[in-house]
Amino acid sequence: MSNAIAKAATGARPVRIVYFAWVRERVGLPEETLDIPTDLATVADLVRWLKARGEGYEAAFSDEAIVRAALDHVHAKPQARLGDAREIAFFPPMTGG
Amino acid sequence: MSNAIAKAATGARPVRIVYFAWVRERVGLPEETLDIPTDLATVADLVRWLKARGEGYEAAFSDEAIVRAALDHVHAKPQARLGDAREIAFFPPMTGG
Amino acid sequence: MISPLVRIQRGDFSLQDEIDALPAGRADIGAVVSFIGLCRDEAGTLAALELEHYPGMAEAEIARVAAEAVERWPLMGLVAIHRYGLVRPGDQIVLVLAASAHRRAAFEAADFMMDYLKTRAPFWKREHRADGTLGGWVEAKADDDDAAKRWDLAP
Amino acid sequence: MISPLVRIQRGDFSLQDEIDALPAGRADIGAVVSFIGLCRDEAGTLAALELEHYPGMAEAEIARVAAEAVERWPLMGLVAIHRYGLVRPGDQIVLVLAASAHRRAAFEAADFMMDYLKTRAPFWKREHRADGTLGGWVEAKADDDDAAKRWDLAP
Repeated sequence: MSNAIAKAATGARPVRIVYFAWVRERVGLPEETLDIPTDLATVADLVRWLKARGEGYEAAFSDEAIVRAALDHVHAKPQARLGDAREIAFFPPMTGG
Repeated sequence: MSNAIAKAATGARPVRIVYFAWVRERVGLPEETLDIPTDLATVADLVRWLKARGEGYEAAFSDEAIVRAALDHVHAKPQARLGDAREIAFFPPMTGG
Repeated sequence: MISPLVRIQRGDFSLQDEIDALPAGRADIGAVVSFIGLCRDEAGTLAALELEHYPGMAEAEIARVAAEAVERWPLMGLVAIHRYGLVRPGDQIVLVLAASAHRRAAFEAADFMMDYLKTRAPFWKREHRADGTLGGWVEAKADDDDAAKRWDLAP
Repeated sequence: MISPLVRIQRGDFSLQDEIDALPAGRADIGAVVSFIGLCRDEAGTLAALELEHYPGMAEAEIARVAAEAVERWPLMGLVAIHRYGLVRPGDQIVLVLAASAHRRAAFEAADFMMDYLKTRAPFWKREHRADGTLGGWVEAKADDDDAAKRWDLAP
């Protein structure tokens, strides 16, 4: 696929990352657009990459099993593939209703 | 007990009997006060006694297992004792709600 | 424990009025579940349902079912209203409202109330047909008895 | 199949308005079950709850849950409204309304909607205390996850 070739060539792609509730507070911002390496395959890979970015991320994802993720507004498990997701969200377990 | 002695002496006591829905239609009246023999012990005994009173009663109680009873506003099974009940009701299975 | 509100009436009722009448200023109510039963006409042949009831026993029996619900679940409000007389397709027939701190108790109490209303409250429905004839008495459903039996198990 | 109505809004809602908006003139609705979730303050220390949400995903996720409910039960009406922003003790937070021919479907659909709203809709509650301080984020309850798991079984 030409798309895959283009990505492999650049090695990174821009993704909008949004944070909510105490994940947002710990990261220190509600959203950011980051160029993420195209070799990050899964949500868990992205979390590991984010944790290396600094203390706030480290604190937000200190218990990886607790933080939830969504790819383009759809819940995603840690092993879910990032695919072409353009908006990736991280947040605590939900407490609505 | 003096009450029991009094009943045994008279051999009958007045009871208000009320009928609803198709039981009422088959009996042909909504209520009546009858002197029932004091030796009728249970609801089933009373039903048998009523069935001997005529065709309407016979039709109303043709399937005894279907008709429900209440003693003084409380559901009662066929084997329930009539006791001192003053109002005895007979009706089809309920279809409210 | 709260006192349930039970009403047997010919006229219509308003769910909103009953919700508004729940104890105001109590901030411990977290969940309100309501059930409204309506007169249906699937076939388009029904003019009205006539609801016959047993005055006195209807109130007493629903009050007994409500007392049982208050015993089983931690309720902060419980309302049961049942109409009698003639109701047209689309009309309201029965209302149950249960309020509690949490949703599970409110859902279960309302569900329980309806199952027992169906099988124990002395009401009988008869059809009046659109062509002017008197239809038959609505038959009780075995489903309803089965539904009520669910609650005999300890919760 | 019906289209569920899903709304995410800052302002309050009215159960009566939503019931009145159900398809009128359809005489096949026999049962309407509603759930209202309210802001509780058991301890008397809460000034308000702040409801943060994920715009876009909140609507999408509730719509997915509603679509699943419409798939599972024969519904004639399904409404889900969830508020965000600041709500005070006693205020309404969430409404679910399910209409069907029979009560079992309406009860189960409303119950299912609430279990999934609780565990899947992207909303987070934080406490504002009566003494003016900011309280913590409300923690998710294992109870809620367990409740949602009930529905994985075929009905």
